[in-house]
Amino acid sequence: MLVNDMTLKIGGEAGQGVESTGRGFAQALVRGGLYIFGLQDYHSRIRGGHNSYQIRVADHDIYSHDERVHLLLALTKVAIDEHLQEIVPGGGVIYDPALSVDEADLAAQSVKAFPVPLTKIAVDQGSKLMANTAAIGAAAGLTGYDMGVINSVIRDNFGKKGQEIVEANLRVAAAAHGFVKEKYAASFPFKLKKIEAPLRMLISGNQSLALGALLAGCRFVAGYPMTPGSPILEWFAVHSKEYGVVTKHSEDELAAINMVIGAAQMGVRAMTPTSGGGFSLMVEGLGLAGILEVPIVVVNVQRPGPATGLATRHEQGDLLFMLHAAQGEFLRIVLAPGTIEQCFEAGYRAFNLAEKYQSPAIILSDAFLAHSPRALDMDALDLDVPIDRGALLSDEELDGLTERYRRYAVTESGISPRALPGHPNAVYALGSDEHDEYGQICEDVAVRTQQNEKRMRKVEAARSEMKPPQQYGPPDAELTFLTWGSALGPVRMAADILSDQGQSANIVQIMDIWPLPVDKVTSALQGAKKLICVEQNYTGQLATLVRAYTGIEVDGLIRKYDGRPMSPEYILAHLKGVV
Amino acid sequence: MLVNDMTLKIGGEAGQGVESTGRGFAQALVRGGLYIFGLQDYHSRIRGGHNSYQIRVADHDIYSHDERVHLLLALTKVAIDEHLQEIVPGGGVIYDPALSVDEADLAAQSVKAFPVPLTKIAVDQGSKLMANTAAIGAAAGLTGYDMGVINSVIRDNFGKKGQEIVEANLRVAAAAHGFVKEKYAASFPFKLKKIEAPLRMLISGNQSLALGALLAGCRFVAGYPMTPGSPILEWFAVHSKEYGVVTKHSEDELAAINMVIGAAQMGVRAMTPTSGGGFSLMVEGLGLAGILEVPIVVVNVQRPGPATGLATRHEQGDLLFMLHAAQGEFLRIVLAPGTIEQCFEAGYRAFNLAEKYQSPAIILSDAFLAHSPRALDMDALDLDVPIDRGALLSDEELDGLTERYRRYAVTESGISPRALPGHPNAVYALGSDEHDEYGQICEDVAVRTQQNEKRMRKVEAARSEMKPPQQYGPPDAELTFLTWGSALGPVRMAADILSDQGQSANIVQIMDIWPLPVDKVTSALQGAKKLICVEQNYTGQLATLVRAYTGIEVDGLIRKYDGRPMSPEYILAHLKGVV
Amino acid sequence: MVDAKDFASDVRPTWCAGCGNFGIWNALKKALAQTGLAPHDVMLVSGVGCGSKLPDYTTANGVMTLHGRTLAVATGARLANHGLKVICTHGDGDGYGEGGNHFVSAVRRNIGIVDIVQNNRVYGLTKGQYSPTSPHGFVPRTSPQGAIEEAFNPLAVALAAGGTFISRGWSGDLEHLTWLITEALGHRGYALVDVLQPCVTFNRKYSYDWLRPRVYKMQDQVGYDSSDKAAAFAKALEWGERIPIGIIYRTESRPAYEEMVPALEAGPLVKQPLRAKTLPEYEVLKQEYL
Amino acid sequence: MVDAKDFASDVRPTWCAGCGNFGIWNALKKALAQTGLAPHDVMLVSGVGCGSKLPDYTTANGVMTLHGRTLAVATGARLANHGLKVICTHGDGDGYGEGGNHFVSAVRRNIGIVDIVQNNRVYGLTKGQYSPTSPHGFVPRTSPQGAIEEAFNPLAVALAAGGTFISRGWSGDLEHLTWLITEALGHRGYALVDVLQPCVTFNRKYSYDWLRPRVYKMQDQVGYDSSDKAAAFAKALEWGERIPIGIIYRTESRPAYEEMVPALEAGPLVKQPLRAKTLPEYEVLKQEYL
Ligand SMILES: Cc1ncc(C[n+]2csc(CCOP(=O)(O)OP(=O)(O)O)c2C)c(N)n1
Ligand SMILES: Cc1ncc(C[n+]2csc(CCOP(=O)(O)OP(=O)(O)O)c2C)c(N)n1
Ligand code: SF4
Ligand code: SF4
Ligand SMILES: [Mg+2]
Ligand SMILES: [Mg+2]
Repeated sequence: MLVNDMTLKIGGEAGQGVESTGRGFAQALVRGGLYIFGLQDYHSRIRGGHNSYQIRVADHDIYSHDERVHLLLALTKVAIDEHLQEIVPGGGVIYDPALSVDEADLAAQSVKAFPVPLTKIAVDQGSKLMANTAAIGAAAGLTGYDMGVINSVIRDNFGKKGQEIVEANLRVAAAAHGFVKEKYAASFPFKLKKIEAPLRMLISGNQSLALGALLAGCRFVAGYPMTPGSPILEWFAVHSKEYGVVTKHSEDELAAINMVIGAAQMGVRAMTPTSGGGFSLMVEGLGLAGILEVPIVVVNVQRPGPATGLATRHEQGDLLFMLHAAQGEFLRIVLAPGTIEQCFEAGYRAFNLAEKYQSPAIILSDAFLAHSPRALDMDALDLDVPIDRGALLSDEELDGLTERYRRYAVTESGISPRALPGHPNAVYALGSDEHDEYGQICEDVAVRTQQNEKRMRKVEAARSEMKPPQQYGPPDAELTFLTWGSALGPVRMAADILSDQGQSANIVQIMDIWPLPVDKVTSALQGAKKLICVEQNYTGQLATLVRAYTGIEVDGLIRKYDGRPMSPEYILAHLKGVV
Repeated sequence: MLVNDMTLKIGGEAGQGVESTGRGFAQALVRGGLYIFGLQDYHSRIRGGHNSYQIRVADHDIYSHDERVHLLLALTKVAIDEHLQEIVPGGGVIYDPALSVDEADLAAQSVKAFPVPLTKIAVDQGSKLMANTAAIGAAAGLTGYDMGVINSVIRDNFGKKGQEIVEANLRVAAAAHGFVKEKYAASFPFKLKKIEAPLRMLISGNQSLALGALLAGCRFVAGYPMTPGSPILEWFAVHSKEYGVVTKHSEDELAAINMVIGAAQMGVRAMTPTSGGGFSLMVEGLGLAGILEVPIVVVNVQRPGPATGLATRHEQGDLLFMLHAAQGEFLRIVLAPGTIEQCFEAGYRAFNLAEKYQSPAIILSDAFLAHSPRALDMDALDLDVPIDRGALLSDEELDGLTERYRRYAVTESGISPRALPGHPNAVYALGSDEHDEYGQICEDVAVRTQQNEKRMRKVEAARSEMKPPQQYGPPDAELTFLTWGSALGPVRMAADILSDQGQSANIVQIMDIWPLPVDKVTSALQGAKKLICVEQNYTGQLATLVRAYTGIEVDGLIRKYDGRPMSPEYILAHLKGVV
Repeated sequence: MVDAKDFASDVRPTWCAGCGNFGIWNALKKALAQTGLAPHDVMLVSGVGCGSKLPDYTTANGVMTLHGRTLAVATGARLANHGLKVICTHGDGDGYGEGGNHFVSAVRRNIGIVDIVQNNRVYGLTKGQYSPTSPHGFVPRTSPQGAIEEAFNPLAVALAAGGTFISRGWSGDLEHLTWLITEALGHRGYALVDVLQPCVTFNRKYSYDWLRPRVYKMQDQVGYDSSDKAAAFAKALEWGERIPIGIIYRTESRPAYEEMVPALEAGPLVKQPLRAKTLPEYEVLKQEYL
Repeated sequence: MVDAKDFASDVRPTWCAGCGNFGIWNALKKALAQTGLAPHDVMLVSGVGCGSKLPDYTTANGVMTLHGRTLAVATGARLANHGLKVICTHGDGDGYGEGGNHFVSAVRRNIGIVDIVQNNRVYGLTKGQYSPTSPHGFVPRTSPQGAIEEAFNPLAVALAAGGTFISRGWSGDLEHLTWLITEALGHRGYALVDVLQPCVTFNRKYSYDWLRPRVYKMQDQVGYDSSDKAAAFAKALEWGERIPIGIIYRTESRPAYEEMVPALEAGPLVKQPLRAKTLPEYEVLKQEYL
C-alpha cells in the first residue's frame, strides 16, 4: 500500500466537464493537506475530442507531473484507449460499464477494471448531469479519501446553483463512494489520506501573475483574446469593478499595445497579455514604447508555433523573438518565470523594472506554467510587494520647476526624470521620431548620438540589476542542468530522481533573461562539469543565447517540440543520448 | 592639378531640386566614362530643411563616398555653414552672390569662393527655375568638364517638357559655364575629364534589386509606402503595365504580406518591400508563410529605429530581428546584399531559394545601399538570371497522380512536392494550425513531431546551400574586417587606404546571413590575425550572431549609429581605438 | 454533374451539435454544386475561429490563414488566379474585429470575392468573449461588465464603404441561404453574405428560436428596390423584432477590381509565364539608367 | 486668459508654404483658447505624416505615435486620464488607411476624443501616393495606373458605425473651422472633424481654388435636422459640385465610453492611488484558490 503518492487522471470529451471535475478533485486534495500538481491537456475545439486532467499528489511539494498514472477516471472509452499505456501495474480504471470496455485489455496491462454505474447512480440520486460527481465519489471511495473534504468542495462549487443541486450532488457522491468502497477499495493499493496542514491555495501561473500585477498597481489591462494569454485579461475583467481596473477587449492586438502605451504615458500602470501570435502584432508598438521611453508590461504566454500552430498546447519557442522584436535597438526587460511563485514575482517586478528604466518589460510565460495549478502555502505569495516608480517627478517637484522641462534629459544612467502630462510646468510633446531632450523631432547627428546612447546606457544599467540565475542542488554536482521557464519543474523532479539514484545533479535556471546578466550567468555556469540545457523548442534558444554572450557552449541539449510539456522521465530518457 | 579624383557636393533646401541636380551631374560624369558613387542626405520633410547630394568621382570603380569634398555647389547659405568643414584646402564653393557669403570665412579654411550669379544667368537666358542648371554649367566650367555630355543630359532630362525648355536650359548652362571658365577655372586645381569607356548605368540598390526580382519572374508586388522601401513598390508600379506585374498599394502592411501569401500560394512569384516599421507589422504573416510553406519574398530596406526613428536616414539595426521575427521556429532565408550588384543577385536568388525551400525569404537591404547610385558596367547585371522553381509539380505530373495528394509529404530533405491549386487531382486545403501530410488540422504528437522536424530539416538543407562569405584582399593580411550590408563599401575603401599606407587588411563579408553557413564562416574567419567587425548599429549584431554560432569572438568592433553611413575615414579613425 | 456531397470531405466537423455552421456548410456545398463549380474550381479562404475551420471539412482548394487576415490572403489569391472562384468563410471576430480594416478595404475595392461571414455575435473558439457584433449589454462569462460598445453593423458599414452586393443570410433556412450564396457567386465584385449563425454553446440569446420568428425575406417585400442606397441604409439599420434577410443592396454597375488591372487582361496571372516578354525586351530597362 | 498664441511653440512648422495644415493648426489653437483650455489641460495625439507633426509645433501635452495607431494610443490615454481633453490630429492615410480598424472602433465605442483628420486625400510625407480618400482615377507620380478603388467616405462610414458627432471642416475658412472644433470639444463622445486640407505639393487637384466655391455650410441649410440619420446619410454621400461642411450628424443621447466604465467613477484613473484598496482587502483574493 502506498499512501499519498500517486497520480489520478480524468479523461473525456470537451464539454464533459473534465477540467471542472479535475479541478474539484484537486481542490479536495489540497484542502486535505496534500500537495498537488495539475496538468491539463485539451484540443482546440469546443465539444468532442479528447481532453484530460492529471493530478500528481504527494505529501510534499512537487514541481511537475510525471508519466505514471495510478488511477484513471475514464468518462469515455477513448480515454482508456489513450491512457491505458500510462497506467502502472496494479493501477486501475474507473468507468461506467455502459462504455463497454473489454476488461481483458486492462488485465493484459495488469491494470484493474473498476466499472461503476456512474450515470445510473447520478440519475438515481440526482440527475444525469452529475455523473462526474459520481466519478469523484468513486475515486474517493477507491483511494479511501476523506468524504468530508470532497463534500466541502461540492458545497462550494455548486453553492451558487442552489441548495437542492448541492444536496443532490452530495447524495450522488456518497452513493458512488459507498458503491466503490465496498466493492473495490480493498483491491486498490494506492491510497489518499487527509493530513493536518495549514491552508493552501490551488493556483496556476496565469492567476498568480495577474495577482502580482494587480498588487503592483496595474490599473489598465487591454488585450485581444488569445489562448493561453487571455485568461489574464479575463481575470482582470472579473475583478475590474471590485479593484478599480479598466479592462479593454480591443479591436485587435495592435490596438491593445497602443492603448497600453497611451495609458502608461498618462501615468497609469498598464499591461497587455497575449500569446506569440498576438505578440507578433505588437512588435511595432514595442518599439514605440522603446523610443518614447514609456513603461509598459507585455505578457507573452507562449504556445507552439509557427503561426496558429497548436493553440491549446505548450512550447517555449519565443525566447529569441522577445529579445529582438522590432526594428532598431532599445531596451526591453525580459523575465521568464519558471514557477507559480516566480509568476507572481514577475507580475510585480515587471512593473517596477519598466518604470525604473522607462522601457517595455516582457513577461515570457508559457502554456504549461499558465494552466497547471499547484498547491501553494498561503504565504508563498506575499501581497505586500515592493513598488518602485523610478524617477517619477512629484507634483511638488514639478511645482518648483523653473526651466523648461526636458523629458529626455541626458543623464549618466540614461534615465530621465519623468513628468506625467497635466502639470502646467511640464507641458511637453514626445514622439516616435528621434528627438532632442525636450522631445522635439530632431535629426541632428549629435542629438541622435546622444539620445541613442542615453537609451542604450539603460541596457547596461538594467543589466547590472538583473538577478543572478536561480540555482538548485549541490554546487559540486557531476551534472548541471541549464534551463528556463516551466521546464524547471520537470528538471527539478528529474534531478531529484537522479539524486535518489545516487547521482548528483544541480540546476541553473535563468529567469532574468534580458538584459542577460552576463557575469552572473558566467559565474553560475563556470563550475559545471557537464552542462546540459533543457528547453522546449527545436533549436535550443537559451543555449544559443548563453553561447552568444558568455561564450559557454553546452555539452548537450535536451529538447522537446511536440506541443506537450517536458516530464522528468523524458529528461532522464534523453539524458542518455546527450551525455 | 588632380584629374578625375574628387568629390562634388550639392547642398540646398528640400524642394530646390538638390537630388535631381545631383543626379543630373552624376549622369553626365558617367556618360563621360567616369565612375561615380552618389550619396544622398535629406530630412523627413517635403520643403525646407537642408539636403545634399554628394558625388565621389574617379577613373576607376569606387565603392563609397568619403569625407573630403573638393567642390561645393551651395544653393543656400546653410549649405556652406553645414559643409565648409568638409572641404579640402584648395577646394572651392560655387554660390550665388545673392546669398551674402563672407568670403573670409572660406579663406580661413583655405577654401576658394566662386560667386556666380546663378539666378541672374538663369533669368537672363531662360527662367528663374533654371538656376540649378546654371550651377551645373558652372561646375563644369570650373572643373573643365566636357559640355557635350552635360548638354546630352539636359536634353534627355528636360526633353519631355518641350524643345523650348531644353533650349533655354542649354543656354543657361552654357552661359554659366562660360562665366566660370573665364573667371575662375585657372585657380581651381581639381579637374574632370571625359574618357573613352563603354556605356555604363547609374543605378542604385533599390533599382537593381527590383530589376533582379522582375527578371526572376516576380509578377505580384504589394506594399504600403514606407521610406526607404517604397521606391521598390513604385518602381514596379511604373513598370507594371509594360511588364505585366500586378502591384497593390494595400490598406496596411498586414494586408500587404498576406496578399503576397495568397498570391504565392496560387503559384505567382510575389514580393512585398518595406522598411523595419512595416516589417514589424508583417511578423505574424512571416510565420504564416513559414507554417504554410508558401514561398514569399519580403524586402526590408533598413532605416534607423526604434519606431519611426530617422525616416530618411541609414542604419543596419534589424539583423537579429530578421532572424527571430515571429512566434515559433521555422525556416526563413535572409540575404543581406552589400553592393548594387549583390542587390540584383539577391533580387532573383531570394525567389529561387524561397521556392526551392518553400519558405519566406527576406532581403535585408538598407537606406545607404537603396539610395546611393553607382556607375556599373552594362554587363554587371546579367539579366539572364537562373530560375529554379524547386519541387513544383507540373500539370503532367498531376495528371498522372493516382493517390490523394499530400501537400506536406514527409521527405528526407523536408521539401514536399508542391501542387498549385486548380488541378482536379490535387485538391487540398492547408492551414496555419499544425497539420498532417494532407494539410488537415491535426494535434497528434507524432504528426506534430514529424511535421515540425520536416520543416526544420529544410533549415539544414538550405544552410548547406548558402554561399560562403565574400572575401576581399590578401589572405594573410594583418587585419581582417568582418562586415555586412552596405558597410562593405566604406570598408573596402578603408582597406584600400590601409594597403596604400603599406598595411595589409582583408575583408570577410557575410551576405548569406541565414541559415548561417557556419562551417564556411568559421573557415573564412579562422585565419584572421586580428578580427574587427564593422557594422552600423549600436550592439554589434553580426558579431553577436557569429559568436553565437561559431564561437569566434571579434577582437574589436567599429560601430556607427548616428543615422549617417559609414565612411572610410570613420573606420580608420576608429580602428585606432579598437586594435 | 457535381453534387453537394462531392464537396464534403472525410473529416467530421468538430462543431458542437446544433451549431449554425452546419447550415452554412450545407448551403455552401449545395450552392457550389448548383452553380456547376467543381472542387478544383474553388478556393476557400478562412481565418481562425470555429467557422474558419470550414475548409478543413470541405473538399475544395482552401487556405486557413491567420485570425483576421482572411480577406487579405483572399485578395492576393484572387489577383494571382482569377480563374478560381475565391470564397471566404470566417467568423464575425475574424471579419469585423481583427480583420476590420481588410473588410472595409475589400468592400471599397470591390474585389471579386464572395465573403461569407459566420456571424454568431460571439468569439466561439476562444470560448465566449463578446465580438464586434455582440449587442450592447451582452455579458460573457469572461467580462461581467458586459459589452459597453454599440454593436457593429456590417451591412450599414459595407453600404457606406461603397459595397456592391450586401446581403444577410440565416443558417436556419437552408434553401434561402443556398439561393443567396448562388446569387453572391454570380456577382462580379465583392459580395457580402453576413449569416445569422446560432452559437448554441456561447451565445444562447441568438438561438434558433429567437431568430426564426424574426427573420423575413427581402424578396417578399413588394416594391423594395435593392439598388436604392437610402432604402438599403434604412433596411441595414433594422434589427430587433423584425430582421431582414436576403439581398439588401445590389448593383452590377461597377466592375470588379481585377477587371481593371492591366496585367490581368492577358488572363489569370498564374497562367502567364514568369516573364511577360522575351529577355531582350527587358534589356531596354537598363537604358533608364544611362 | 489663455490666448491662441499660448498654444504655439518655438518650433517653426516644416509644412510647405500654403499647406492647408496651417489653417487647421490656427483654428485648433483658437478653438482651444476660446474653450478656455490651457496647454496642460490638453493631450494631443497624432500619428506619422505631415499633419501628424502638429503636436511638435504646438505648446500642449502631446504624443506623436506610430503611423495609423493614433486613435489606439489616444483611447488608452483618455481612459487613463479623462481629466485631460484628448484630441487627435492625423492624416487621412493615418486615420482611414493604416488606422482604419481603430477608426471604425473608436466611432462605435464613442470614446471621448476629438478626432481631427487632416484629409488632403494623399500621402504627403511619403511624397504623393494615393490615400484611401483619393478619388478613383487619381494618378500619383508613383502609380501611373491611378487609383482603381472608389474613395473611402469617412462621414458615411462613421454614420454607419454609429457615430455621434460627424462633421466636415475646411481649412480655408478659419472662422468656421474654429467654431466647428469648439463644437467638437463640447461633445461628450467621439467627435469626427474630417477637414478638407489642400496639399499644395502633391495634390494639385483639391486646391483652395477648387474647394472654395464648392463648400457650403450645413448651418445655412434651413430645415436640415442633424439628428436625422437618413438625411445625414444623404449629405454624407454628397460630393462634387457642392460639398457640405459643418455638422452632418449629432446626437448627445449616448454616453461616452468612459462614462460607462465602473473603475472611472472614482475619477481619472491616474489620480487614483496605485491600489484601489488596502492590502488586507486584497488578501481575500487568495480565498478564491482554496
Ligand atoms: C492574432 C490572433 N489573435 C487572437 C487569436 C485567437 N483567436 C482564435 S479564434 C478567435 C475568435 C474567434 O471568433 P470568430 O472570428 O467570431 O469565430 P467563431 O469562433 O465565433 O466562429 C480568436 C480571438 C488568434 N488566433 N490570432
Ligand atoms: C507602419 C508604417 N508604415 C508606413 C509608414 C510611412 N509613412 C509615413 S507617413 C505616411 C503617410 C502619410 O499620409 P497621411 O497619413 O495622409 O498624412 P499626410 O502626410 O498626408 O499629412 C506613411 C505611409 C510608417 N511611418 N509606418
Ligand atoms: S462554440 Fe459555438 S460557434 Fe463554435 S462550434 Fe460550438 S456552437 Fe459552433
Ligand atoms: S506635402 Fe502637402 S501636406 Fe505635406 S506639408 Fe507639403 S503641402 Fe502640406
Ligand atoms: Mg464568432
Ligand atoms: Mg494625407
